Amino acid sequence: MKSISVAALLLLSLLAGCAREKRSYQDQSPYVEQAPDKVVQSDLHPGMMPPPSSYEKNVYAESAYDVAEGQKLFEQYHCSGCHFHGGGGIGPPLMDSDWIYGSDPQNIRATILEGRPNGMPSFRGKIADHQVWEIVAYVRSLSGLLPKDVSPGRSDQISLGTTPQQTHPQYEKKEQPGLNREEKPK
Amino acid sequence: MSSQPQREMNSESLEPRPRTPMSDAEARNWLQRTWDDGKGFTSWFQQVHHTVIGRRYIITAFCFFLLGGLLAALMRIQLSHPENHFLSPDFYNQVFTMHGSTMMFLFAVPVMEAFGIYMIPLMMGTRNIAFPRLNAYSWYLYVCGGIMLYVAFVLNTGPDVGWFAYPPLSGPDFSPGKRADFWAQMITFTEVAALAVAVEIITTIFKLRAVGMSLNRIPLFGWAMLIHSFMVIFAMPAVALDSSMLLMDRLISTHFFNPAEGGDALLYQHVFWFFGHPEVYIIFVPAMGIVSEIIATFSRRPVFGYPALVLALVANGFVGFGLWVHHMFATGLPMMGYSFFTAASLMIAIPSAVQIFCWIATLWTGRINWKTPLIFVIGFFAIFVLGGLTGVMLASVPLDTQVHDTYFVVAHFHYVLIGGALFPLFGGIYYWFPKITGRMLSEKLGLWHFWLFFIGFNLTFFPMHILGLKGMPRRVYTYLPQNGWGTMNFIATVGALFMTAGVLFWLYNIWTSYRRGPLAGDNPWGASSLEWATNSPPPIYNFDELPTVNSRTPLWTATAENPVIRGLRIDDREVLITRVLDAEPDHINSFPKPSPWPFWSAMATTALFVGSIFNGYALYIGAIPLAFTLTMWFWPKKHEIALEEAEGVRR
Amino acid sequence: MIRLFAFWAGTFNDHSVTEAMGRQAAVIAHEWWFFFAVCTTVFIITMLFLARALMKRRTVEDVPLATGPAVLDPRRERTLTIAVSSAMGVTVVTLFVLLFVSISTGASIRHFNSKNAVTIQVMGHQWWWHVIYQNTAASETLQTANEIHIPVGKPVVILTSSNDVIHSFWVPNITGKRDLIPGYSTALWIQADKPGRFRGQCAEFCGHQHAHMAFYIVAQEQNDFDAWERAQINPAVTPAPGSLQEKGMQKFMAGPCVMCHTIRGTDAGGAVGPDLTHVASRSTIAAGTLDFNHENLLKWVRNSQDIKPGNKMPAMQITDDDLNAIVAYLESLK
Amino acid sequence: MSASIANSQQPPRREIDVSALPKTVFGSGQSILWWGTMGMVVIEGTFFALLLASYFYLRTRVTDWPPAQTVPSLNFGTINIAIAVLSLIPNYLAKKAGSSFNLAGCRLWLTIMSLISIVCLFLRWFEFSSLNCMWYDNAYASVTWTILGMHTVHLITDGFDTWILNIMMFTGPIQGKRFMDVSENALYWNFVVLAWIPIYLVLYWAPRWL
Repeated sequence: MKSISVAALLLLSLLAGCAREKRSYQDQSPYVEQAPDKVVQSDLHPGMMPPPSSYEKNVYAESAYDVAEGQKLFEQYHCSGCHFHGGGGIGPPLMDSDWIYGSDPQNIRATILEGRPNGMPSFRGKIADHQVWEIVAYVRSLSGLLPKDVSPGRSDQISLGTTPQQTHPQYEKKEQPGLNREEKPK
Repeated sequence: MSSQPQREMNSESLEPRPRTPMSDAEARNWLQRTWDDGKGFTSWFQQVHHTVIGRRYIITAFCFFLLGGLLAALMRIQLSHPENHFLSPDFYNQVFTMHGSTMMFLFAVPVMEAFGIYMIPLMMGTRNIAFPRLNAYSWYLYVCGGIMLYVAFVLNTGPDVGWFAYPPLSGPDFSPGKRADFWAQMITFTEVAALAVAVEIITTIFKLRAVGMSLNRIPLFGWAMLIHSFMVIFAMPAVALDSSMLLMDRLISTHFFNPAEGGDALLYQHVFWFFGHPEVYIIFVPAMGIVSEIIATFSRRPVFGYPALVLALVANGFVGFGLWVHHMFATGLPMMGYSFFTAASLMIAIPSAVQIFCWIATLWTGRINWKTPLIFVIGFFAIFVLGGLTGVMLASVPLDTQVHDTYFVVAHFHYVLIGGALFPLFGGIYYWFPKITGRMLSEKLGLWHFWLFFIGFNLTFFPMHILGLKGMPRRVYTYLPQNGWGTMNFIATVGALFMTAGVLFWLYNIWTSYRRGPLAGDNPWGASSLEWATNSPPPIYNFDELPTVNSRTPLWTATAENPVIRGLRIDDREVLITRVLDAEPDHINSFPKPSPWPFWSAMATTALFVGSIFNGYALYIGAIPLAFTLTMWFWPKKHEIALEEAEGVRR
Repeated sequence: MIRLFAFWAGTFNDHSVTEAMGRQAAVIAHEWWFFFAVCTTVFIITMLFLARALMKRRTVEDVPLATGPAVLDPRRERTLTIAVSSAMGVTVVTLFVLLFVSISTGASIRHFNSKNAVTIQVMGHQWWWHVIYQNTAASETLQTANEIHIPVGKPVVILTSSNDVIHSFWVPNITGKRDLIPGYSTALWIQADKPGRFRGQCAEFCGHQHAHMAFYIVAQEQNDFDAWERAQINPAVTPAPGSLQEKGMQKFMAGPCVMCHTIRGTDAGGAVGPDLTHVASRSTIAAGTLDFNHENLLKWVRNSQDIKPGNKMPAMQITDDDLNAIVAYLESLK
Repeated sequence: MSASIANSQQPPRREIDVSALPKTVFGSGQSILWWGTMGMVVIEGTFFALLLASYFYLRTRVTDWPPAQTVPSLNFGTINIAIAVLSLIPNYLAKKAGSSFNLAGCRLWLTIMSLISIVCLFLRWFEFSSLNCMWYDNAYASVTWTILGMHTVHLITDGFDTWILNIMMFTGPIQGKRFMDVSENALYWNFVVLAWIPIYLVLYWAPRWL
């Protein structure tokens, strides 16, 4: 019986593994509409601009590799300049469950592509479409909207003394006596 | 609890200790009944005899050898010419990682232990290995670990970070997904299995030797397995710790290897090579034991310099732990320490040289019996000496900074590991196959096997020395035409073809000889050690009568004066325990009967290990079935109780 | 000696351990040939002894196995003991000689440094080399990639570091390798004794494109080096208005290129990929993978993933016109 | 048939009669169980030694130790190790009761040892909180948690073992080999306590001294 359950566990987890382990770097995705002059920031609404149909369900959110790429792009494209590592600063925090412009992948994508009032610039034409989706997936992983096995683990940098990015139960840090998160250098 | 027919029978049919006089046939019947592990599907999961488990171990290890070889062939095809697109870089990285991990963790170490499991109790003249159930458990774990790794590989989750898995590349930031987790967890599986076997072998050699086999009469393969096991015990915890730290970094966000939070990527390398260098000797020392056995048998004289050979093995064991940093010469650590490690790395050439010289001396004065096992050992000499000498080059820091992580090193360690371990192992197979199966392997096919493999090996790996000097780094999935590495690589690929053909001849030889080979008889080679003192294949109780020993070469010096052991029950699995130093009788131990619980425990362990890759809670939940199965494993058994009730507690 | 083994090399090999063009590599090459000679001798002697042992006499075909082993002759055993012991003595002495040579070689490399050396910072990235010539004045600091120019005959110190995974800096003709480990910075001294162009390659497995992470060291006479340095410090040329290059520049600045690459003197300031300010002065692109020429540039910019799968530059889907313009612009960045 | 196998037709050979040898032995290095236990002890001892070496290695990589954190508070750790060291006495008595086949003694001292293991585990719970860090804070915290966690695993396994053994002592069946188990179990607890001493010093005092 146990062997069956073990086999089932293996099978399930590893069938999921097929998507999880996909390295999609050979995907060639277009830069969304290479026409910066056409961009109008203000009158876009979430959902107004449907993504290409092939990305309806954001295949990149199923691959740990792509989410990790999203994480790196998040740093490399200086998203962390305003949002820090998800904790927020100049821009809103991304780790919590509050979403000003919606938490759907399409909403986040629209935010990245079109920008938002009060400082969020538009990246239309600057980021390859699949990279946008990778960043979307990573942003969603920050607040635990992705399954754990594709969400990135901690990264090799200062962790800001905050929680690991995984959604682990140990997040009751404040209950530990003598612990003060603010003591840590930012 | 499962019950077995013969177990019931034994507890019912308790009668006074069957003593002599009793006809040999009658005694054999009793022994057969007592030691029989049963047949059939359910019994298969309960068997505990060392020949049964040892055979499984050997077969499993060679299956992994073939898989690893297949991966090597894929790599050779990919590298046969520049800018080849046969494998994608992503797949190539998985392939070379799987090749290294398979050969190191799933083949080389287990196969040595496998021969130890099969041969050591026979050579020591006892009826089973110490802790036989642990032995069965270790095999299940080993198989589960290997299967897990290959299932992952097939599902595109094969590790792609190298068999050494250095962070940060293998860390959470640069190896997303579960690939590296499977690698690290495979380590845990094989470590637990290897450690269990090491404890069994040490105990068997120390406590289960035939009467008269004092320490200075242990066959050299016994010494080799003893040193091997001690090295396993001190080295394997290091890699278990290292892979655990890596897993924790990846899964629960610890910072062992994150320099930004006080961790250190070099810590991993230190701990890894503290295991990794002894690992080479863990693989190579048992092979030295095999070489000693074969040389003695086929030059028809005792090995020259037994004490020197034993001391050389011990020295290998000690010095092997003192040179791990020579894998890190390129990291830029302080020079002072480097000199120490250079000296230590050169020093380890001394015990190896002692062994080579003693063997040559043995051959020099022996009467040579040209048979395939010896021919493989001769091949071993040529290849291993060359590999050892390039090892001396690598010990030098300046040279190492040039050739480290190039194909020169690839050539070096294949010369050392294939030459130093695989050739003796093939020799050992030709040597012991008659003992294990009762049939001789074909000498003619053996020669084909040898020459194809020997020529193919040198064609494959000798050019790699030159490739390394010409600047070809390791672990590249391809190279540019203008680099000028094409010719040598093509030759290497052709060589790999020869090696493949050699292996096919070997497999064919095993296939036909197993079915139709000439019968071997007890001692076809006229060898001297105790495994040849019983039938081929050995009965399930190993020896009709426990042998006694009066020299280092017991079968060559046995006389009618040799005493006989009397008084062990033959209706219970009684084993004589002897003293560590002089192997005089000390006490008696009732060895366990077949049990399904090692299997279930291994399943529970597997569930726990695999589960913990995906969810930390698996550690807590998985502990429950594990604790349950282990408790059942050790729970007192009816027949033991019945026996003790019959004869009382013997103090 | 080197000429003796010239058949190994044929023509000059720009990435070979044995064809030393640098001070350090020369010392190591000497040591190599010494070790090579000693080890070859040892190998041959051992094999001769082995052959002699095997061919000495007869087989046992005529002596049945059952008659048991040879009886040992104590005198002969004593002789063997003496022979093996002397062989061991020779071995130990040889090893001491090798140890001495090794340590003295190490010492001569280690003691090689200088106060007024050229200092070059080399940072490993997945999968290219970031090269920085530090200067106290920020405007005089120059950055380039995958090509390191050094003056001939002058000590140069390479300060290594890595921002992602472990790489290893290795130019066989110049010196031995040095790992680039995150969290560590080390100094590696080199000196080229002859002018030339020497290939280096990452020697520590670093992921998908470990195979395509090469670079070149270009050793130049001091004058040439100074000229090169001056040219490199300048910001990028501005293309003439209305030219194809200018169109390319606009495309570059408006498109995704600008996210990752720096071109000094323009708005492009990304730090993910190599600095392109003087990309046209370099001889290769894609970390030593392709020669710098028009066809290769077209291929690379259009879809770098075909050439170097997994590298960080995404595939582009742009019109041929835009592509030509961008490539023309890049080619103008001398 | 080869030479060492006796043939009953031949004249009688010298016999070694082993039928009177004991089956239950307690000497150091005597029983195979002892060797098995010692094998485990050495393996785990190596593991701990390497873990502690890693601790000191990581220490050399940063300037402040513990980095930006308060030192672990001493209370629970000190109480716990005091209990552990004192438990060596009942442990010794349990071993003695085992090797003299004293069933009542085994029951008494094993019960006491079982309870002690519960107390130690209970205190260990508080020890974790008195570390003043979480494992994901930094490398110091990671290694500290891992060392204490590894040792806790040993506490749990040995405690579990003691409980099972104790239950068997009460429920029976009583076998000679159970008394050997008592002896080996005591040996293992000695190791758990002995390993604990350097761990205690490193975890609680090294941050104060280094």
